[in-house]
Amino acid sequence: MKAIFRFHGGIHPPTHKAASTRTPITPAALPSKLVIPLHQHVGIRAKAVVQVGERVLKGQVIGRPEGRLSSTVHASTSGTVSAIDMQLVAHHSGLPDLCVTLIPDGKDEWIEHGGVDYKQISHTEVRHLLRQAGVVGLGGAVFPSDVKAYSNKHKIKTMVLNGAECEPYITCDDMLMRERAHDILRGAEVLRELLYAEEVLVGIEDNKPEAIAAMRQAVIDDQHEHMRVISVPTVYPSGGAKQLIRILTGIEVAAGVRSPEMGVQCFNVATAYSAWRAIRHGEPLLSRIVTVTGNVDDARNFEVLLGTPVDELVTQAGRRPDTDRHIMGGPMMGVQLPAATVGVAKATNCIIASSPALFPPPQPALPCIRCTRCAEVCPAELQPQDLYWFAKSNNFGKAQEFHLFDCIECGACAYVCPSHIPLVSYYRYAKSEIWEREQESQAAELARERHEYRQYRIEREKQEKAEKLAQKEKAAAAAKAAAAAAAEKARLDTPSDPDADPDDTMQLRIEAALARAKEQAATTQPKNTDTLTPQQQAEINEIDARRARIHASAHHDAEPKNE
Amino acid sequence: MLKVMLALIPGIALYVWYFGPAILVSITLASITALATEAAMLKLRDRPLKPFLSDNSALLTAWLLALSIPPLAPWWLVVVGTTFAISVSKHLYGGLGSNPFNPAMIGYAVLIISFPMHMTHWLTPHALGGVELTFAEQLGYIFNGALPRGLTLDAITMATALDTMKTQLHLGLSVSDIRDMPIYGRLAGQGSEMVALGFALGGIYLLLNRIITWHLPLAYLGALFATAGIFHLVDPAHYVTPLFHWFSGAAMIGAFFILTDPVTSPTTAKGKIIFALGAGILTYLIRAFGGFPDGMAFATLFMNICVPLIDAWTQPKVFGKKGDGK
Amino acid sequence: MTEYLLILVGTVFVNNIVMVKILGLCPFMGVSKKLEAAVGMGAATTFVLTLGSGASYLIQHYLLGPDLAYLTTLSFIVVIAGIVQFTEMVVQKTSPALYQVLGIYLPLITTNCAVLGIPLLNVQAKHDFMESLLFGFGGAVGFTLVMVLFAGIRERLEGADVPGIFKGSAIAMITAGLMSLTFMGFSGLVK
Amino acid sequence: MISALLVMIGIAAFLGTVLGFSAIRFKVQGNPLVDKIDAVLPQTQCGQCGYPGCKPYAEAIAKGEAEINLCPPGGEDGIHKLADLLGKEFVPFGEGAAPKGKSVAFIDENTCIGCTLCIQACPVDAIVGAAKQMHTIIASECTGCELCLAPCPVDCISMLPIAEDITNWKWRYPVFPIRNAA
Repeated sequence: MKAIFRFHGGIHPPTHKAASTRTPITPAALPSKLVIPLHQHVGIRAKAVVQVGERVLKGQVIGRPEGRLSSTVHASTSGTVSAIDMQLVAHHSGLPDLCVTLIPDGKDEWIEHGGVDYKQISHTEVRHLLRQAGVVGLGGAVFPSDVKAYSNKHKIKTMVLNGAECEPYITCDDMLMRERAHDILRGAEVLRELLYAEEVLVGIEDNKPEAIAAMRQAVIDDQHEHMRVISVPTVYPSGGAKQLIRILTGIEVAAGVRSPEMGVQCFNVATAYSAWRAIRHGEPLLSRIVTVTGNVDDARNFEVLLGTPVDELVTQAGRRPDTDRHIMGGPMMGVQLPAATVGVAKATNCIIASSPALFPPPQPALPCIRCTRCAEVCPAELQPQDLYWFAKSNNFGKAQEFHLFDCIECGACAYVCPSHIPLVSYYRYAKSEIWEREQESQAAELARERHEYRQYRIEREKQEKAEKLAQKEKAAAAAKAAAAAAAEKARLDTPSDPDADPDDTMQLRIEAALARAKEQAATTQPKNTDTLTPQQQAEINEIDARRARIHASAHHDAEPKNE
Repeated sequence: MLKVMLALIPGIALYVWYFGPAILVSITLASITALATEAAMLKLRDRPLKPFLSDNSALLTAWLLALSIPPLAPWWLVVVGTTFAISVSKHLYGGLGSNPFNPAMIGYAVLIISFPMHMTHWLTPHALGGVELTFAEQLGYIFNGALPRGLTLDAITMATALDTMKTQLHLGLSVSDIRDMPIYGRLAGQGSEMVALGFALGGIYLLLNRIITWHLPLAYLGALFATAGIFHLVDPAHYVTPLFHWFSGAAMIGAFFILTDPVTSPTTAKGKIIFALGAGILTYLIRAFGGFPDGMAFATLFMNICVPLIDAWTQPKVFGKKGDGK
Repeated sequence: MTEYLLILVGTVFVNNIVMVKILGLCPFMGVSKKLEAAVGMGAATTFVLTLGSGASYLIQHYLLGPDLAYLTTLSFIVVIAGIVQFTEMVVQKTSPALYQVLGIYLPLITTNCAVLGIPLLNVQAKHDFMESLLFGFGGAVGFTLVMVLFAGIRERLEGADVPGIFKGSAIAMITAGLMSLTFMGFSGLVK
Repeated sequence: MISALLVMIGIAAFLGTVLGFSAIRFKVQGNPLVDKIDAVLPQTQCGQCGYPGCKPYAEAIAKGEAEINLCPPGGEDGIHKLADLLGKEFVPFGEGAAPKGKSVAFIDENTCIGCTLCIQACPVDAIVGAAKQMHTIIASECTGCELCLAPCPVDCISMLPIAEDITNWKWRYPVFPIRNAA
C-alpha cells in the first residue's frame, strides 16, 4: 500500500454528486448553432483561419495556434460559419471575446482523419499531433498539453493522473473513469512515455468507488505495469494539482514553481482520454463530458460538442422554471455565466443551473474578528485573515509579504467564514491590482529606457553636429586663411575686386541651390500618378488643397515652437 | 459570542452564591450601558444597528468588565467604565474586529487608575459571617452611596485575597501567617477561589466546543504557574504558591475569557503561545512587585500592544516553502 | 549588578521615557507610521542618547563641576547637537534609504526632549558614569521599544474602519494614550 | 566668567574638529535617492509636473524643491508611494491636476501631413514616420503623455482611452455591504 500524505486544512462541503451519476453519459443533441471561442486555452488566442460564409467540416481547423503557448480550435461539426465576432464567453469579467459562430448543417460530416501508432513516430511528432488536435488540460486550467508533456531538462519521476474531482456537484471525470477507463489509461501511458516518467499515480477520491474499481480493472486488463490507482481521502481541494501531488508523493510544489522542477507532472483524466482519441483515432478535441446538474429534473453527464450554447444544453436535462442563472464549474471556484447563450468551452466541466432556493444570495458580510477558521482550512497554509485585512485596505505590499500569491483561490476560507466575508473576491482584487501595477512599472521601465536613449541620442547628435561645425569652421578658417594668403598674394600680384569676398559668394550659391530645389519640388510628381481614374484625381486634388491649407497654418503655428 | 457568555454563567452563579446578588446589578447595569453606547456609536458612525447589536460582542465586553470591578461599586463607576470601553477602545477604532486593545480591560484600567479607592472595596463572602447588607441596602449603596445604620464601608467590604497578601507581606508577615487569616480558603481567597473554578469550568466548555484553542489558556496558566513556582521555591515565606495565583484575581477568567478574545490576540499558534507566555509572566511580576493588586489587565493590554508584531514575526511557512520541500 | 539591571528594566518599562515621562513625543508620533522607519529612528536615538549620556556625564563632572553648574543645560545642548550632526553623517553614508525615511526627524533628534531630558535627569539623580550610560541606553531602548510597538499597531490600524474624523493622527494619539495607560500598570515594579 | 568662556570654547572647538573630520570621512557622493524616486514615477515624461521629464522631477523632489503631488499620471497611488518612500504625509492633487484615465495617442492618418513635429515632441520615440510621410504611433510604447498633441499643426492626433477588454480586465474591489447606503 502506498503511503498517503496529507495537506493542511481542507473542507468537507456536501458533495451533491449522486444526482448526476445515476445515468450513463449521453450524447447531447446537435444544437441550432455553435459559439466556439477562439481563446479556450492558456496562452495566446488562436487566429481564425476561416471566413464568414465558409462551409467547414467536422474536425476542420478554424483557429490556428499563435506562438508557442497556444492551441488549435476546430469546428465541432460540419456547417457554415455565420459570424466571427465578439461574443459573451465564460469569464469572470462578463466581457465578450472573439468567437466563431457555426450553423450546423446536420450532416456531421467528418474531415478526413486517421490515427497513428504513437510507438512508430517520434515524441516531437506526438506532441505536434497533440497541438494540432487542440488537446489542453481539461481539469479547468486548459494549459496546452503538448507543452506540458515535455520534460525539458527536468527529470520527471512521477506522473500524477488527476481523477480526484473534489468540487461538489461535478461528476464528469467520475463518469468518464467509470465508462472509458481503458482509453484514459492508454492516453496516460502515451503521456508517461513523452515525459519518460517512471510511474503513474492515479489519484481518485474515495467517494468514487465505482471509478476506482473501473480504473483498477483497466490497469489489470491492459497490464499497465507503471500505473497505480490510489484512493485518496475525500477533502476539498484535493483535486488541485499541487494538493494532489502532495497527497500522492508528499512533495509540496510552492507557488511560482512548476511541478516538473520537482520531478512531478500532473494531468487530468479527461486530458489523457482526449490525448488518446487524438493520437490513436485522429479525432481532435471536439467534444467533452459536461455535468449538467443543479436546478434540473434530470441531472446527468452529456458528451457535448464544444460551442454548444449552455441554454440548449441545460434544457435537455429538464431545467426547472425558477432557474435564474448558470454557473460554469463547481460552486466553489466556478464562474457565473454572463448569459445562457455562452458556448461550452474546453474548460467547461460542469454547468450548474442555479435558483435562489439552491444557492441563496450571500448573507451580508460582518466584520472579521480574526477567529482564524480560515487559516485552519487554508490548503496553502496562509493566514487569510491577514491577507483580507491588507487587501481590504489596499495595502498590497503587505499582502504580498503575507504570501498573497500562494493563494490558489480555492474558496475554502470563504466557505467556513462565520462572518460570510467574500474573502476570495478580496484576494482576486488584490492580485489583479498588483499585476496591473507590475505591468505599469514594466511599461514605465521601458519608457524610461526609451526616454534615456532618446536623450542620449539627441545629445550625441548635438555633439556630432557641433564637432562637424567645428571642423567646418576650422576648414573654413583654414580656407579663409589660405584665401587671404592667396588674395594677399594676388593683391600683391594683381589689383583685385574688393567686393569679391568668399563668404558672400557662398551665401549666393546656397540661395541659388534652394531656389532650384524649390522649383524641382514643385514640378516633380509622384510616379504612381500616371494612370489615375478621374475620381482618384479629384480626391488627390482635394487632399492637396487641404494640405496646402494646413501647411499654411502649420507654418504659421509651428514656427515659433520649432527649434 | 453567545456561547462565550453561556460559559461565563457557572462562574457568575458561584459568585452570586458566595457574595450575594449585587454582582447581578452591576452586570445588568453594564449590559444596558454597553448596548446603549453601542447603539449610539453605530448611529453616529452610520452603521446598521441590528447585525451589530445582535452579535453580543458589546454584551460580552460589559459582562467581563462588570466581573472585574467590585460588585458594590457605585453605579457611575460601572457606567463610566463601560462607556469608555465601548466608545473609545472599540468604536473609535472602527468597531468590532478593528480594536487593538481588549475593550473590557481598557475599561478596567481606566477605572483602576482614575478611581483606585472605589476599585478596592470588594464584598466579603457570606462564609466569613461579617456584617451583611440586604439586597435592598446594596442597591441603595450602589445608586445612592447611602450606607444604613451608620456602617462604614470597611465593615462590609474588604480587599481581595491578592491585595491583602500584598499589603500584609509589605507589613512583614510571612505567607503562611497570612494564609491563616480567615479570608483565605483552601487554594486562595475564600469564595473567590470557587468563582475562579467556575470560570475554569466555563473555559473548559469553550475548549470542548472549539470556540477557543488550548494555546492561550494553557500557555498563560503555565507561565503564571512556572514564574510563581520558581519564586515560591526560592523563598516560600515571601512568595505564595502558584496555585494561589491560579485561583485568585482575574487569572482564570483572564486565561479563558479575556486573553482569548480573537480580535486582540495573535492568530498564529506560535504567536498565541508567545502572547500568553508574556501575559503570564507580566501578570506575576505586577502581582508580586508592582503597584497594583492584580496584573492581569495590564499584562493583557501590554501584550495587546505587541500583537501586530507577534503576528508578523510568527507567520507560519506556507505550502511548498518549508525549506526541504517535503 | 542587580542595581544596573534594575536601572535598565526601570527605564525601559516602568519609567518609560515616552509612555510615562511623556518625553520625545515628536518623533514618537512622527516616525511611527512605518516599522522600518521606527526601528531606524530608535537605533539612531539609541546611539545619540547613549553617547550623549556618557559625554554629558563627563562634561558635568570634569569640565563644569559645581562652579559652572549653571552651564549644564547650555553645554548639554551643544554636545547633543554635535553628536546628532555626527550621527546624521554616519547614517547618510551607511544607509541613504534610512536617511531619507527619517527625513526631518534626524536633525530633530537634537530637539528631541528625551535626548536632553535623560542627561538632565542623570544629573538630577546623581548617577555615576556607568549608571548614566545605562540610564541613557535604557531610556533609548524603551524609546525604541514603544516606537516599534506603536508602529506595529499603526500599520495594522491602516486597515481599520476608523471613523472619518479620527483617521490618521487622531486615532494615533488615542492609541498612544491607551498605551500610556498600559504602561502605568508597571508603576511600582521598580522604584 | 573666564573659565565658563573657556569651557564653552573648548567644547565648541572639540566638536568642530570631530565634525570637520567626519564630514571628510563620511562624505556622500551623489544622491541614490533620486533613482528611487525616479523608479516610482510613471515615466510618461509628460512634464505636467513642470519639470522637463521624470528624472528632473525626481531630482527636484530629492532636493526638497518640489511637492510630491505634481504627477497626475502617477495617480493618487503614486503620491502614496512617494509619501511612503519619503516618510511624508499624503498630499492630495492640487486644483486641475487630477489624473485622467489611461489613454494612447492615435494619429488620424487621413489628416496627417508628415510634418515630423510630433516625432520631435515624443519623449519615448513612440512615433514612426519621416518628413512628408504619414506618421503612426506604436501603441505599446506610447505613454499617453499628450506631448504630441500641441505641436501637431493639423490636430490630427487624438487621445483614445484604453478600453477594457478580457485581457486587461481586473477584479473590482468587493462591495462590502455592511455600510449603510448614505
